[in-house]
Amino acid sequence: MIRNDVAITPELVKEHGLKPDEYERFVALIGRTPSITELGIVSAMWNEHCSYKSSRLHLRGLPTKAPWVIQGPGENAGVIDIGDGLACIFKMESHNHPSFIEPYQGATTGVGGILRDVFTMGARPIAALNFLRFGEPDHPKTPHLVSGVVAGIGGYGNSFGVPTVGGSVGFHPRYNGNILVNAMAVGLARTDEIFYAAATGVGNPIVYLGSKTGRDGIHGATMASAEFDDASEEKRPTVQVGDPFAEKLLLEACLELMQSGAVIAIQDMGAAGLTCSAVEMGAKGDLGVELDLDKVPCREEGMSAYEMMLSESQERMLMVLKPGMEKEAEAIFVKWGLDFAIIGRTTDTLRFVVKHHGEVMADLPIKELGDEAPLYDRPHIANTYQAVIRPESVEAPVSDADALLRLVGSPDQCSKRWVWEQYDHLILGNTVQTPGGDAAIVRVEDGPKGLAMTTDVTPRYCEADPVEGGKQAVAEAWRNITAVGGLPLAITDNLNFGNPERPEVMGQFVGCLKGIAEACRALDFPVVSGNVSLYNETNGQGILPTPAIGGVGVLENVSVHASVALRREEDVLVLIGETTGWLGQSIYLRDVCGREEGAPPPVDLAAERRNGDFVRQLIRSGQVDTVHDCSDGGIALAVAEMAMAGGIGAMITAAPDNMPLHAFLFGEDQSRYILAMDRDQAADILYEASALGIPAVTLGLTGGHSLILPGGQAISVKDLKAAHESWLPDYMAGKA
Amino acid sequence: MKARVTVTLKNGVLDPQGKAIEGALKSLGVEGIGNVRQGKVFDIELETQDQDQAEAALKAACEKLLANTVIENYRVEIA
Amino acid sequence: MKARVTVTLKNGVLDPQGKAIEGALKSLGVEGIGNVRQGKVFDIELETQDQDQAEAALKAACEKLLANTVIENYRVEIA
Amino acid sequence: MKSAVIVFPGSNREGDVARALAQAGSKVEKVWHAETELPSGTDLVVLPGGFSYGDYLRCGAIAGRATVMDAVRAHAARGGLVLGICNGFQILCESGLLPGILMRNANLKFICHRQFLRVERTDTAFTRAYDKGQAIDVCVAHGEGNYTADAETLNRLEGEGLVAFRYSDERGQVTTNANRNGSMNSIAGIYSETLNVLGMMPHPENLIEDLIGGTDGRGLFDSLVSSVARAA
Ligand SMILES: Nc1ncnc2c1ncn2[C@@H]1O[C@H](COP(=O)(O)OP(=O)(O)O)[C@@H](O)[C@H]1O
Ligand SMILES: [Mg+2]
Repeated sequence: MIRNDVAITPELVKEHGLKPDEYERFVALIGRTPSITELGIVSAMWNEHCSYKSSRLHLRGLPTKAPWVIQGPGENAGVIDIGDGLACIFKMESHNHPSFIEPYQGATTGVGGILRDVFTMGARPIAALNFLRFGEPDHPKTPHLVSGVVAGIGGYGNSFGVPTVGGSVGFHPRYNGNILVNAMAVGLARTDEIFYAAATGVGNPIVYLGSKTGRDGIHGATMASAEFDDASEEKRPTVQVGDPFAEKLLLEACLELMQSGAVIAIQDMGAAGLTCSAVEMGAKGDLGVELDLDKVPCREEGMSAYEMMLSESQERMLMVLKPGMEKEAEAIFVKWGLDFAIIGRTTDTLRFVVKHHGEVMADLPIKELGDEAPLYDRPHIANTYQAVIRPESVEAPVSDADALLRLVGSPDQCSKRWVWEQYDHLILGNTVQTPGGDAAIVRVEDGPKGLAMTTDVTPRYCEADPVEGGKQAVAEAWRNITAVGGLPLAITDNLNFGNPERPEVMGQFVGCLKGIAEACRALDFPVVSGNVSLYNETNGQGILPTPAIGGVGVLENVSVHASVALRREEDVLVLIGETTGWLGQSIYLRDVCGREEGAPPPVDLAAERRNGDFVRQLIRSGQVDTVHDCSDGGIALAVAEMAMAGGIGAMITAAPDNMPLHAFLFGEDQSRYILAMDRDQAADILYEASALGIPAVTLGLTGGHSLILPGGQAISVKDLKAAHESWLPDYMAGKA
Repeated sequence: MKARVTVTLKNGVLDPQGKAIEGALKSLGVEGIGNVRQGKVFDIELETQDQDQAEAALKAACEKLLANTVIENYRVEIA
Repeated sequence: MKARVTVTLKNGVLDPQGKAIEGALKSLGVEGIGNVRQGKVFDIELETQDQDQAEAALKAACEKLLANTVIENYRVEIA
Repeated sequence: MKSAVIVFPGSNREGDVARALAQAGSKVEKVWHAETELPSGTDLVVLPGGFSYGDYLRCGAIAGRATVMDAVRAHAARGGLVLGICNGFQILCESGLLPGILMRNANLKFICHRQFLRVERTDTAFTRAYDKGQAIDVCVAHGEGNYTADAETLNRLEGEGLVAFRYSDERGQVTTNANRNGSMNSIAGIYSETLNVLGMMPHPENLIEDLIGGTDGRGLFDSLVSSVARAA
């Protein structure tokens, strides 16, 4: 039990993660020494995680508007109009630090938090995705972290009842001490039934809903913003435990209550629990908030005001109700077996007042807690750019076929089936494209519309050139949606970086954001929600800059789409987009030659858009049903993936005369797609492309049981598949 | 030699299972049940006859696998 | 009053989880571990002070819910 | 035909099965677990997939003792049709309507994948639209589907032909590889002695459309609708 009158010492201030000047700023703001509860509140509000103090300035540069954007960043999740009176609501969020400490619970509570963000706005979640990065496979902790995180994501989503339809998994030594666990949720609501966090009306009841409050994760939000050191394992008890069952009930109860018309405003209790949710509701609505903590349902005895205000117990919500509707609301929550308590009211004082046992434990100016939070323009230095590597200067493999076989079975490029088979990706009966394609496709209700979704970023590109890497991440998400026939509409981002107090890291952050913004503008692909995770750094070693992009697009008629699997023998393979044999920062250079070097492939955003629009049009008009974008591993890996998915071989016949063959096969030039279609179709399409000035060439033919490379080297599809499917299960079984 | 390892949740850690069971017992009309918390037991046969060796093996088993010491406590009894 | 209920699998019932744990311990290099079987414990707070009432309540809890008596045995200890 | 889909706290495939039933031509009513009676005129009771009560304690244990289960038992005793899918199968076992139990999958992991099943008999209300020995393509999504029973029960199930489906390959061959959760005798579903109660782990309700993976699941729902029509 922490008393409210403990003396505030500099040590205590430091333990709360506040810098001396930040504390001074707070004292000046309130004109007196704070109580411990007040110190706890401000430490939660002003830490990096809640206040975005290092990132806010730069986030302003992101484009957030488009005619179809209903709600951009700033609410629990972004909202876009997908037509027919329907809105798609989505967001991505990180749970990196907790997942490193306790992978199963860290991942579950990450999924729980993002689902709550989406259904808080009135949406029923229809899909989940995740973006994961682990340390190198040989690191002793990696298998344990992979197994715990994957089980945790599945454990929560499967029980909650949302299909987990896509994501990304990768390994790199730079994540050895800081793994990335980013979860994305996508929901659906009617455009006229969306709920927001801003409270309105003075004297309205503030209601606490969901599970009881315990001493979970106190300081959790602060932990998420603190760099790790070797002692951090001792911070363990701050880990929260997820209860997907309670969350499922909370979902049903909230949606039922929203239908009843009783809800004025709603906010989930995420990071910094009651503090953040209550302050945001009041501040956004220009109202004060008064809470009586005696009314808060507690799981443990003797909880102090400080603990209640900072607890991060999961599966809880805060609502402002229409006065007079309390009884009706309570009945719904009792039916679902959840706690319901009126714990406060809105006021016209613009103060955040917290009472406990009749005593005022905190009395703070509510708007200033948010608006006056520190804002830093941290020093940043631009990266030293790496030289462009000419294709001719990269050694050829002993055998192209062996190099390809090695790549399809490598940790980053192998099949992630072992992961997604632990996720229920079929529940709700609307999954048109399951994991394993370019973007997942989920039908909207009974159709005919569908949504395409994906998560992408290539961290090694971002490290080598943050601006190009930022552009590429957005472009790849846009391309993956396009490749299934979707019209890309908007993104959410999860900006994972190291310590922003280091100018190089801040330089990466600023650079990536610049690239992201540029690509979003050029592709009409605005940012509607997101999350920033900084201080992903252990003992001075930061992660690769990893701005994960979660993209969403729409298919007007979901039955007209494309997938990567070859469907027919004797189809012609057509390559759209320009090939220069760009091997800088390629997977080939890294995993075959052992060099992580060079400038990454640049993205020509105009070409990106032109090529993508062309491909999408071909899919939509029904001319093409087999498409794969070219990304890691270039043409060779893309064709191999198409062959493996369809169980049909292919022959690559195009051999360039202006670059080495391995550069042609493995180069990672951007904005490219491979299409399979019948002969007659191909002639028309090549003609159409050339008329539009879009680079398009015949790449080869489908058929047989092998993938045949120019020059005649062949690998059977069976061998490709064996290599592709075996690495991850073998590794997890301790055999790789 | 035989041993029993009991793994229980640390105080204050949420126990969704215990909570659900508590509710179910109430609705089944079992009277007088208060708080319920669920844990695990492992009945283990040991291949050694040496008490010290056995204790060391069990401790290693608990720390490495049986208990998630972030949120759980464990107790070892050798029969 | 407090009680602990221990639920274990009957002899002869296959325990995939116990088997897997056994295997995992071996591959983690924990030596000397033979057969492992996993069960459950429930730590229960009782609202009565009467021993007989408590026993009756716990028996009811086990029979009605806590144990699946087709495959599981249970044991009740009142602290 | 009228179907009652029972909804427990934590059920999550009730909508999926309702859609499949409606597509086959059944009226569907959702029934809350706290009800004491089934809607009048109920032909079929469905216990849907999900994680009733979070699957805490044992899968299906708490739901198996819910109030509404007395009504379900009475319905079954009258010869009424009962279908339990996935969590519903677990609930049927826990409530004593079917023998045996579903233990954790052999690899201790939740698994979601497409799976072939061999249809063991086609003279029941659930399978008349299939061919005997046909391999149907459905999906599984469970962490505890490892069917286990004592030798006596197993002998009885086999002897009386009460095994409804077995995990198989695409040609209907029952192989070890096809039995990923480790079920005894590759059992994926069983009938009650009177053949009016079926419990199965796989989800036929998720394979009812060409667009979403195929239509092999439809046969089960079509069978039910035509059986009820015939009996009327
Ligand atoms: N963690 C995961 N969860 C679900 N699906 C995943 C996960 N990781 C990878 N996948 C799926 O595997 C496929 C290949 O992933 P990736 O190589 O990242 O695709 P791309 O290069 O097209 O972005 C995608 O369909 C993706 O959704
Ligand atoms: Mg792709």
